[in-house]
Amino acid sequence: MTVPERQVHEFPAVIVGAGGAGLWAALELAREGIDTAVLTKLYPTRSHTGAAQGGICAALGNHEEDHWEWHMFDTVKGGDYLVDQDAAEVLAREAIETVLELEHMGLPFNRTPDGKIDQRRFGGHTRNFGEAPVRRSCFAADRTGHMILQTLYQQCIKFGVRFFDEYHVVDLIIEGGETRGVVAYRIADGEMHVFRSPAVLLATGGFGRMFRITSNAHALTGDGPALAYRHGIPLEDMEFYQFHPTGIVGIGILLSEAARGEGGYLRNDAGERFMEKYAPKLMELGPRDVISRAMYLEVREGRGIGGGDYVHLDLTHLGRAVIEAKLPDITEFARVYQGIEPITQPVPVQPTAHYAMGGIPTDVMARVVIDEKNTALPGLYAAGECACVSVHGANRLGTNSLIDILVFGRRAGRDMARHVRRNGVPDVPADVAEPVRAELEALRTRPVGENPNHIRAELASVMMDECGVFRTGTSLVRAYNVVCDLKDRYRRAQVQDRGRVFNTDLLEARELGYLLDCAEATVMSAMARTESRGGHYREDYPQRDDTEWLQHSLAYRTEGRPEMRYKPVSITHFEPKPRTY
Amino acid sequence: MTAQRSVELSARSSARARPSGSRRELLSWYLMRLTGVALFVLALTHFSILHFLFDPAEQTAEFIAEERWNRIFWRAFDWLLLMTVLFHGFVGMRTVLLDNIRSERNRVLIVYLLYGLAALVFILGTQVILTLPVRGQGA
Amino acid sequence: MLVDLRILRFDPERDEKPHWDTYSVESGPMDRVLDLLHQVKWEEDGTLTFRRSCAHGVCGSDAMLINGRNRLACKVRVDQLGRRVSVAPLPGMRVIKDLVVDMEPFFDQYKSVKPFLVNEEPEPERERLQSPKERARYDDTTKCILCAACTTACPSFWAQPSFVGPAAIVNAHRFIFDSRDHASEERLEILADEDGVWRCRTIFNCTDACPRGIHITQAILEVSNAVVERRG
Amino acid sequence: MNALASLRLLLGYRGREGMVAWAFHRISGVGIFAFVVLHVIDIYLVGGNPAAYDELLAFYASVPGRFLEVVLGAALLYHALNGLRIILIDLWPSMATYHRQLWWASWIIFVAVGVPGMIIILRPLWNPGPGL
Ligand SMILES: Cc1cc2nc3c(=O)[nH]c(=O)nc-3n(C[C@H](O)[C@H](O)[C@H](O)COP(=O)(O)OP(=O)(O)OC[C@H]3O[C@@H](n4cnc5c(N)ncnc54)[C@H](O)[C@@H]3O)c2cc1C
Ligand code: HEM
Ligand code: SF4
Ligand code: F3S
Ligand code: FES
Repeated sequence: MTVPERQVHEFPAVIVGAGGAGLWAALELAREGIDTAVLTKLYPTRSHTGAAQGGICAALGNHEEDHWEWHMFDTVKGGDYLVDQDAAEVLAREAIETVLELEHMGLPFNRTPDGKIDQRRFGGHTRNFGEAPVRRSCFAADRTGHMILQTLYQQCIKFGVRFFDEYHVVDLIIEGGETRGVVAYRIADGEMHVFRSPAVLLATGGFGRMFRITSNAHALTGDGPALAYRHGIPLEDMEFYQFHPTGIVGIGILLSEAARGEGGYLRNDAGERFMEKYAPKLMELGPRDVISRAMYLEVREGRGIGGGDYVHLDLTHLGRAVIEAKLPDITEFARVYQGIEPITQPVPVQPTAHYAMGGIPTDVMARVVIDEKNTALPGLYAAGECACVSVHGANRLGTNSLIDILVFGRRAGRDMARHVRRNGVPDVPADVAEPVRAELEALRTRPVGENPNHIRAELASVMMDECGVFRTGTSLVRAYNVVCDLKDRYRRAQVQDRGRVFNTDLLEARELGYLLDCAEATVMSAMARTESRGGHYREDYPQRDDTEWLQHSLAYRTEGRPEMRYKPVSITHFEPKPRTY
Repeated sequence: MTAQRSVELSARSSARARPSGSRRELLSWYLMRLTGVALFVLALTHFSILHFLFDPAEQTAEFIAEERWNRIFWRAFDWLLLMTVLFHGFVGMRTVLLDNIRSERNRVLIVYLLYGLAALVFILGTQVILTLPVRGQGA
Repeated sequence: MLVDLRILRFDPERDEKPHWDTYSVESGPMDRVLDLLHQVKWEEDGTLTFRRSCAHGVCGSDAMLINGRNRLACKVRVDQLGRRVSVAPLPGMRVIKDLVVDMEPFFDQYKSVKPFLVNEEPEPERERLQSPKERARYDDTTKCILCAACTTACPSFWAQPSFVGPAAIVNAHRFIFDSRDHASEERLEILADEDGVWRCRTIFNCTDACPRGIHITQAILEVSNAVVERRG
Repeated sequence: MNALASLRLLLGYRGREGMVAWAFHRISGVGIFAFVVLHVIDIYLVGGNPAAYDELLAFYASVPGRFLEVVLGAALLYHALNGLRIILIDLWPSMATYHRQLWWASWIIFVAVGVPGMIIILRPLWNPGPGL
């Protein structure tokens, strides 16, 4: 069966995902006059970039002395030296022009009294290579991500980017070692659409939904990484997943680090600022992996609030004025979702699954690379949270993701422009959509089977409990067995909705398949890495081990267990040192 | 396989038709407010006089001719009220009708009917105010 | 607490017209309407269809008519509604399926007001300067998440869907009062249309519905006044 | 969709003060409008047919007539006060924040002025004068 002609489109460039990364890439291309299609399963303004609160960092030095080298150092150290330093250098240098360009596009940053972009403190960002906190995070109240997403979408409208909203990309077309386009499923009517294109950017965001408690949107199901994985592309550094310290208890909604950047305290049951013990210099502004672990340890030793599994985020000393001016949104979250008044009451918080350091491996031009030797796959790009450049190494610093998605989204757009000038729209076989159509059709019409939602719930639980902030060899083996079992059960799952129009039941089941793939790679990579580094903490191997493990992992999909390979870390400026704060 | 450039599904052209009738809508919005303020004085005074100062039971045709309209001031007052109320009332009704009629043809038709009615009321009202002979001691 | 959840259902492949289905669902103390919808979809009836993503009121996917008012399903707690909860799609929009409506006309209206910064002057080396006061002037209207709760709560929009609607005006306001922007004239020209600001009848349903607490009516009137001043 | 459908939406939506204020405003506006048209015609009779006018007047002075006058007066008073509220907000948009308070304030004035007014108009009911 072939897709009808009117459902075949050709574009010099196709972008999958309309978050910060996808939109900036689209903008680069559109400004070059290249007809660009952006496919997104949500309306662009629904992308999770809009949920980012705290800020975006760049060493502008608007308040105090700052240099990109300091930013680069913090990034490398924050990532526990697993960061590729060539990439971190690009990030820290280009951050400055990127933020200024955002301002030129109209982003309404908060301002200093003399009219410059306002900046605030954020965890792990320091002056002079670790001396003291520095004001590096540029922000627009506590909706910086919202403003970035809106501003980029607005500019895309201005420059005539073509949006295909609510098109769910379900397959990549990679033939003869080169990229030829994507296959998408139009949610409104269930029709398949083929997009032929020599250059495809994956910018599908994260996959926090594989954990039970997460700050991530329901839509963040790792579609891009899983599709790449299924086409033989490895997933890099999947064992490094970040747990953010301050999630709303039980549901994981994020209370931004900006709350601590503005001076909030973390307290245990005895009312102590327990970070004194774990990061005496930076206290609450230490990096996230350190704080999340400290919180778990406090809880484990019985100092959680009322003996429970959470601690308090205390803002009461900041005063109403600061809270209302600088943290309006997150205080509202506490009111709506917890019934707590943060101006007068401490807010119960617990770590929440937040950010994937790992993902689709790319080089600094955002080209997808497929092996230890960094061989690029022509025409395929990845940027944003789904990609791994890697600027975050083993642990990302707050505000470094927004700048990552923009710097590398921008680079992806520029390199794609170069690529499409040299390559025409490729041919694709007439029945290219057939395999995925058949898969979806089988899922949609399977007569009896298990409820996929139960599988998702079990996956989220096992990942949270066995592959979370703390891991051990045995917990990971348990997790691996469960994931394998769930994958098996998934093959027999049945969706209830048999319709073609807006069948979200079908798509959620499809997305569960992506989550299972990401989970498999995550658990396998975590099992293999017998050390502790950044967000990956093995209780059975609590030390960092640079002689053995100063390398990136690559998980390849096989019929059975994923195959693990490793590639070296790029070290240009800063030799690995013990990491203390 | 031949392919066609992306079709009707892609982003539609977003601009609406050229803005139209802006001046008229602005004026009617503005004048609705002005006449509203004027009516607050005129209409409420009028109502108070006729219902609080006098009682309807007293207001025979003779009374109107002899007492109420025996001064030019009150005739002018009522004529002014008539003009404001006509403007305000008819523009207001036009708003109500335009809000609720979607078909372009009916819209034009009904608004013209409304204008016709306005003209009629204007003529009747003006005529009676102007032509009713002044009796008693006029001013 | 056990809640009676009534949902206005419509499946174009099966139904002639919309009908109400009632589900009895157990609601936890802090549960939101979105949690109940998920419970029904995941445990009882997979065909129930609605949009959602962020689940905490920042993406604008799940605006719907809940107990007679437009709100975000992820932002209204069940205990604030009582034991009877009714959910229907946004009023005045074409329904695609169940709670999913056609958003295209809404986004077309949004795009019609030039919702982007226009400033053709050469870009400075560093940021353009803007005082905190100038920045505060348009702060409120930058919060919009394009959820459409306002526009679809507006009786003037129900009466005439050609009305550009409060959401589009909010987004025009955001640029009209930005000291860096140079296209206010054009935007005011567009909004001086009979389908522009003049269709607002100061009803305030928009302001009451806005999940971001934007002072929408005020913003609309500020734009109206700007149009009046410009025409003098 | 037509006017009827939008009316159904209006009745189904649980609008708050602003929507109720507007609905009353519109209803009262249309009501007063209808009366004004009638009123101009009846005044016209003063010149054209005084006898017919007096007959109509007798109805205005009757009990049902007086009730209708109270309704008219209420409509006018409400419309006038709420109209002022709208104009106030139009001129000073920042007053929009207080639109509810303004509405309730207008109701206070409505009652303060309207109740005595009603008593005056209905007074002949318990104190029958020459008109009844
Ligand atoms: C609550 C929260 C707060 C945060 N705060 C900060 C912060 O203060 N500072 C910071 O630096 N970082 C922050 N982060 C991290 C940062 O926001 C994200 O990592 C970043 O926004 C990811 O952007 P993205 O462009 O990669 O993807 P997203 O913005 O997630 O966009 C993904 C896009 O891909 C599309 N998509 C996905 N799958 C498909 C498919 N199969 N077919 C078609 N389209 C698809 C989606 O529709 C969407 O448009 C925060 C994250 C969260 C969750
Ligand atoms: C007494 C003082 C009055 C004031 C202050 C006043 C004020 C207003 C205002 C401000 C509006 C515009 C409402 C809007 O656009 O949302 C309006 C509408 C209207 N007025 Fe008046 N008005 C008064 C008297 C009258 C009278 C006497 C009539 C009858 C002829 C009348 C009929 C109408 C009508 C029909 C509308 C349109 C209703 C609508 O758009 O919903 N008004 N009035
Ligand atoms: S103004 Fe408020 S209600 Fe309207 S679309 Fe924006 S966020 Fe939603
Ligand atoms: S509800 Fe509608 S009429 Fe105006 S105040 Fe809001 S846009
Ligand atoms: S799901 Fe994002 S606003 Fe409700």
